[in-house]
Amino acid sequence: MLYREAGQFKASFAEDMQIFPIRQDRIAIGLLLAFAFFGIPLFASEYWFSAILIPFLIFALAALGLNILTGYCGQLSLGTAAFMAVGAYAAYNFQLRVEGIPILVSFVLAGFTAAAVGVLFGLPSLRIKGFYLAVATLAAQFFIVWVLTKFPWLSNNSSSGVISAQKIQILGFSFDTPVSKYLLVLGIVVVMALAAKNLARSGTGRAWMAVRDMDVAAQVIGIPLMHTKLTAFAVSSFYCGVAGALYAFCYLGSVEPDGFNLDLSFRILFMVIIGGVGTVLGSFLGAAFILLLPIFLDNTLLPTAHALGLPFSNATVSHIQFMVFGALIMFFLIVEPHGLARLWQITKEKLRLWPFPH
Amino acid sequence: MQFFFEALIGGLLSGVMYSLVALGFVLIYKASGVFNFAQGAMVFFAALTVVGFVGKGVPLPIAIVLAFGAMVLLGLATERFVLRKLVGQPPISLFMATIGLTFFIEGLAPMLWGDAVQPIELGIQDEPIPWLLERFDIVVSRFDLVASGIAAALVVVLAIFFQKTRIGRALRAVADDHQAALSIGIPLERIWAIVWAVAGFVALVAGLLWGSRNGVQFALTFTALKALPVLVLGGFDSVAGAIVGGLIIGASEKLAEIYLPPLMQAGFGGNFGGIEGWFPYVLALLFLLVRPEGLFGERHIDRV
Amino acid sequence: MTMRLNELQQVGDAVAETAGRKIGDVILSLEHISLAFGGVKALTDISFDVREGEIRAIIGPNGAGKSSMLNVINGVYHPQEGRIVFHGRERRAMEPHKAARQGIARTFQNIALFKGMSVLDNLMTGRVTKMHHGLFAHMLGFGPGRREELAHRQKVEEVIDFLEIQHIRKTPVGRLPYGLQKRVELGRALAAEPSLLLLDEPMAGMNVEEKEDMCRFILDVNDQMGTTIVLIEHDMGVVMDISDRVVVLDYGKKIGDGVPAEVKANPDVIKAYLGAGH
Amino acid sequence: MKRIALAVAAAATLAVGSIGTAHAQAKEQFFPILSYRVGPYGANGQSLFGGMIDYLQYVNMKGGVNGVMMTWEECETEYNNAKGVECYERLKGKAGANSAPVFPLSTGISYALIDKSAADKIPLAMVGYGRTDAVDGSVFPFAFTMVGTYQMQATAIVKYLKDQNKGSLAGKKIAYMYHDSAYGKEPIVALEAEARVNKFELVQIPVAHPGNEQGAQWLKVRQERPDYVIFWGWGVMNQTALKAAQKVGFPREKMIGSWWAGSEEDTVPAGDAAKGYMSATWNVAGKDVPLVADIEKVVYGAGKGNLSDKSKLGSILYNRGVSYGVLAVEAIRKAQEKYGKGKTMSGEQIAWAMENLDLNDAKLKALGATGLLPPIKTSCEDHEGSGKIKLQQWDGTKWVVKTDWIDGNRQLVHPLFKASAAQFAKDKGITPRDCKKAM
Amino acid sequence: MSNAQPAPATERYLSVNNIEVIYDHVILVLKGVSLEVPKGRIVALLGANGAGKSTTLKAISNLLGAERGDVTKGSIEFAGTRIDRLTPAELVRRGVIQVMEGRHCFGHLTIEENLLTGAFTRNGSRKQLADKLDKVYTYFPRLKQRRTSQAGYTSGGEQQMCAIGRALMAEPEMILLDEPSMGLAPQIVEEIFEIVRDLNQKEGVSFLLAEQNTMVALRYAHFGYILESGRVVMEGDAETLRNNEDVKEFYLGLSSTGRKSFRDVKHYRRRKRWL
Repeated sequence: MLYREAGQFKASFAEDMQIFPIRQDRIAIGLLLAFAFFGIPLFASEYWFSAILIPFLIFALAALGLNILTGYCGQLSLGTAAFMAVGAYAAYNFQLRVEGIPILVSFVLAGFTAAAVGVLFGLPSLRIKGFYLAVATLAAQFFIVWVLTKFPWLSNNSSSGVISAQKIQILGFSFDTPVSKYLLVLGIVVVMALAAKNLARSGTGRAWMAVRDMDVAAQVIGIPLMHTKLTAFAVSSFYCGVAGALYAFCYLGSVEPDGFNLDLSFRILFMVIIGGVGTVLGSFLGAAFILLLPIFLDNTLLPTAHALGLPFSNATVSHIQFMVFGALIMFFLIVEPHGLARLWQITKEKLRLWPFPH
Repeated sequence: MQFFFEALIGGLLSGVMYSLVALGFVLIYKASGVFNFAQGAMVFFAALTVVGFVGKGVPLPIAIVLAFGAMVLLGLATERFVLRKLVGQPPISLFMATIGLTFFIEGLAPMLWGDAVQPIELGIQDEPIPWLLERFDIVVSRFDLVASGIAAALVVVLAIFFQKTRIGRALRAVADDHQAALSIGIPLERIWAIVWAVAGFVALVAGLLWGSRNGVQFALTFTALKALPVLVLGGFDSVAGAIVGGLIIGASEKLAEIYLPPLMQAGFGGNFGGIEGWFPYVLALLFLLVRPEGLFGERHIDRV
Repeated sequence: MTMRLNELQQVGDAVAETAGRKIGDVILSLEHISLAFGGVKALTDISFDVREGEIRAIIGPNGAGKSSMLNVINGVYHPQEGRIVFHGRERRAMEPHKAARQGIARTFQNIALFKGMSVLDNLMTGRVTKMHHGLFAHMLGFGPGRREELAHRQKVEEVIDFLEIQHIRKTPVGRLPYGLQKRVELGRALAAEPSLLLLDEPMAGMNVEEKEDMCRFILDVNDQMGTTIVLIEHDMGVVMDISDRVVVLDYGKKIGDGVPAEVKANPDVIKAYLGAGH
Repeated sequence: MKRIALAVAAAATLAVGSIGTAHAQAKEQFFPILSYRVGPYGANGQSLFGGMIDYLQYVNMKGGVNGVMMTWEECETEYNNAKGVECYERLKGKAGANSAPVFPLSTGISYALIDKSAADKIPLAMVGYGRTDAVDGSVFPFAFTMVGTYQMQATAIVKYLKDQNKGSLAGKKIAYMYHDSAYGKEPIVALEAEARVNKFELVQIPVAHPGNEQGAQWLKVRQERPDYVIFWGWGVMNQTALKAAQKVGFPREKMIGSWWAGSEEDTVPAGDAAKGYMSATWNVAGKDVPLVADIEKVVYGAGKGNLSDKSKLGSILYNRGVSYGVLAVEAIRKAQEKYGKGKTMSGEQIAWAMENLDLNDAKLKALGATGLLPPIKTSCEDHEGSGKIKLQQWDGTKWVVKTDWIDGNRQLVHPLFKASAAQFAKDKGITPRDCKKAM
Repeated sequence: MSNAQPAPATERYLSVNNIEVIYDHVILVLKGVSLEVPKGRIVALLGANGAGKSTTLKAISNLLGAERGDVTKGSIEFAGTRIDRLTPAELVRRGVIQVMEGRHCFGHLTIEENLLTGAFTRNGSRKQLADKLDKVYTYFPRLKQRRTSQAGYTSGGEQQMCAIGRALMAEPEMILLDEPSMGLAPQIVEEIFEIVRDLNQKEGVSFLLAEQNTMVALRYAHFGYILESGRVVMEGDAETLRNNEDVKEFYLGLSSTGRKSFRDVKHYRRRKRWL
């Protein structure tokens, strides 16, 4: 009964085209944001900030970036981690080499750097489609990481190629505690998520989706293919780049090129697929799921095994964790190939129809 | 010049090893349109099962047969519990499911057989053929030659299977259109079970050869990464492409690794080796720009 | 057989009627167009023109090159020979999106809607050539980008009203029945306010009732907005009733051109396409 | 119904709440163990962590450290930096202020934990890996690059080669083949310096991760025909290199691996190809180390062993794991000597002990650990404390130690650390401690 | 004009009893459809797009699974046994085969290979297979000309023939034919329907035919059902349907004065009586 649209009439197109047209959604989002900004800092532990919330937000941002490319524009990419690496190393170098540059400016410039690299590697998409493109994006994945390893200038000649992120200061305030880092990341992610949502429901987003759904038809109604695809690559890489910068500055603190490996790209792709292709919400749900699932398994499997008296060694538990993770991924794809966001949507639809089944 | 040929031959021969893994991908893609990322994990699983049985005192040939049985079981289970339920889903969902499968196998295999890095002795010496070494001062490994022979034989058999047999035709039909294949009474389940069994067999062969070279261990799953550019170059659905692509990638990456870094060093200074990780991919990418469906891939038939 | 004759009679009447409508000068002319795919000839030396405000039908058997012809007109295919003059401007090869900007819109034989989007969004994409704000304006969610969006929404709503699809505005097009999808696709083309509308079998797979609706829409577009229409259609009833002039293609060659009655009596056309029954 | 089950599963996952509170009670010392038992290096992890945990178990069965019992919890990192950080944060919560040293056993994870561990005052033990400039304790009070750094190891190998060639390497050609990552790149700077000093030619041959294909690299070796190959591999790269060396006919006796490229896991799978191969190490293999023999008797005798595959007992990596345990436990013992016997030590107290550790031959002998570790004496200026290696050779079935301790080139290497640490301090705005006052 | 003799519905052959189909657990598409196909007859299933014709056929041939559809109520019988739970392969073996809407030929296979795949469920000798091919080629001489072309490069008409020929290779007793006329030129449509009639008369194959083109369908079918929004709204033999006023107006486009021009259609029209 709570989730009813009935009685909410739209008197103008502007009202109909709000970012969250249903009143209940607006209230829920407002409450959620208030809770995230003011509630969580009150009682979450350091572990929650450093090991769960911050990486969750950063991964969600990266997943959002990939979702723009894959979900909205239909270009499958396996090189997300590399674009994150570009962002991380760019932010580091801007901080290092430009005297007195504000950190937020560095982040934005890092995003732009990643966007430029993204456009470069997006060029093949004009001719290649589908899995061929996906494999081609692996070229970006391996090549970028290699470049970061091979040009010592990029890591300020550190013998190991590892960079240590500089301190974060904005207007004299140091972001060095987990809470402050969390709030910084949260702020950036919220702004960027809103921007993504706006993009998705504007002409740009429609052009992306048109190209995704049927590129010939898109061209025929006047959407320039090259411009649209490259914009998607640019925006997507921008998001990934900022995520990479945050990954280095607010999460790990120091990163090496090898850390941005294919594995990370896959994890982010998982987030997009499990969360829901082509939805902003899905990126968040997916990130939460893929990040928390292993932790959850970690925390439950061993105690469960002990409780049941199973003679499992630690190694066996780790193996089982791998298996369960893989199996759950398959399970989710089978039960809801459109991801968690769709599940949520179906739930909402059921709520709307409740108590009738159809 | 002699060195160039040595590098070329070495490259071609290691290319064959890539082809072997790529072949497994092609089989499954061709027959079910599934881009099976788990092929690398299957190579690992197959090889580990062989050494597992050998470790339990089973003679090698029997262990190989048992491992083949295990691969068939794995294929059947995959079909039964995963693919069958994903009929008609977009390719990306199937692709992701195979990544899930990869994780599953990566956990399952060592749980069954342990994590130890183990050798397989196939009884083929991985040493230079003395005659060539003395006569031309060229190093060619006997092992590599045998491996290429096996790969070539596999390809011939598979090509005949696909083109000439009733099942082969049905496999290609399924690859084209699941729904239509279903509608004319081709049982998808059986076809897929067969394909996965065959792919399992190819994985087993690849696993034995790679395993006897590098030791049977988790890293066998990385062989998949070597196979991907081969696939792109050769075309996802071409058995011949897997072979030719493998040869091209193998040869060019070896030559590039030897001849490119000095050039780059001259340009930028520093040390630029270790380009093998990306070179095949960039090569494949550049190639694609010229021919988007790969060397032998079937052109997508598209009517507006 | 009697019914068929009767039919012919009526068609003749229909042609006569069109005389009263405003048909202007030639706006599109195709001259000696030849198109081949890897050696296979799809179109051979085809010339015809389209006059402003008319409904021009292209008919012919399957594989005759009708769709290729439309694809040449709006730039999807680039002919190897010949020239295209549209509104006095000559071109041979052109990107489809540029053709769209010149005022050519089109629908497809196998519905080419954007399946993942709602009806409204599909129609809004039709406005793309008229919208000017970019990425950064869109990101904001307020300001000029938003205002532009609202203005265009107004236009799109007019199309929605015209096609009577208000009730499905927010429905994802993938969920719509075929007939409605066809209508939405027409709507997307109309939203672009084209001067030349290319329709590729707009009535394929429809029953009579739906065909009647579709004819009404096409005629209204033609009458009220003065849009020139090039139409591929198999239903001879429809073609004979609503088109002003007909081009007949067979195996990539033009075998007939003229008003419907003429074409229908053309022995080549009967042999290649219509069959003795018609 | 499936959907509901799914929703519940998702909700449950999202609601991971079982993150415990401080764990340390009196008389217990908690070890956060960031282990990896799956993935490409899982086989190595099994032996390493098996050895370390077996030793902790052994200490407990012998009555603990002055009655304080060792407790531990493992968290699987999969050798993945992000997961490593999560594990650290999680186990840190369980350890509270009284954490035993953390051994991340991965260079990448070590780097990610440097800042965090300093902020948390938890000693970070990077024994034989990790951030090498943490040798300078004035900048890195909580990070301990103990026993040896890659640079010291590399120079020690050069020293060995020099001894083999009657004291001069002039005119020789040495190839350095390495895993193209932080791990493989660290020694380059030291080797380049050595090449200048000793007038040998250094050829660098990087191998792209994971290194399961080295045809080109070994052809290059064949082309360059170096006198020696110094080899810095890890995981599958090692076996592949041995096989590839055989294929091009490079003598294995002239191939010297790092201590991460010299275990049974590397040589056994390579079969005959490994025979004659040399590598650096700081611990011997085998069960004839008294301590290892005793662990087998006491721990495995009681059925409390950690290894699932007992044949690994006494392997190089297992024994190395035991040496980790010895280092950690001795640090705790030392801390108790200063801050109170029979008490649980805080991270800070243990860090002090690690900085003032003095494990001489006599002490090692008393522990039964002769051969497991070189003598170590750490200080604020020198968190390394040793920098010595032995060289061992694979005889086809086992590792045989060939040399006594060989010292790295401290005069050459340590100033490099100093400079690098100073740069780090500058970047991070850290004021280095004054080591004179550190005691 | 009327070539089909109205045949008395004697033997119940295929019968669909009150089935309900739900897609995606939410969308109700068929709301209780019942129909029968007597042996040796051509039965047309008529109706607008989205009325549920395809869904009905797929429910019978059990191809709904891939589209996340489910038969939630009712039963389907063929030759006296329930077939609702049989796999498509099993159904084909029993003689029921569907030719899907939009042809669905295997684009990368040649025409001949396409036909051969049709015989998958029939284990026969090489000779038998060759004979069957010959038979298909006698019905579809065009296919013989194009036997070595990749199906993806053939015309729509040829593809439709290929799809029907492919089904014939499975030696069916009953073919579920979905929209055979879609997107085809009038001449080709006639050609295909002629073949359908031939097959029906010479080979005794029964057809259940979903078709938009009511005019053609009622010319060739013996019996017809009209489906609207997931319900059967009318049924009867072809003659009866052809003469029904509503069918005439809404499905055949005929008014009382004969054929009306598409130009004269108005936006408003009278309501159908059956609604």
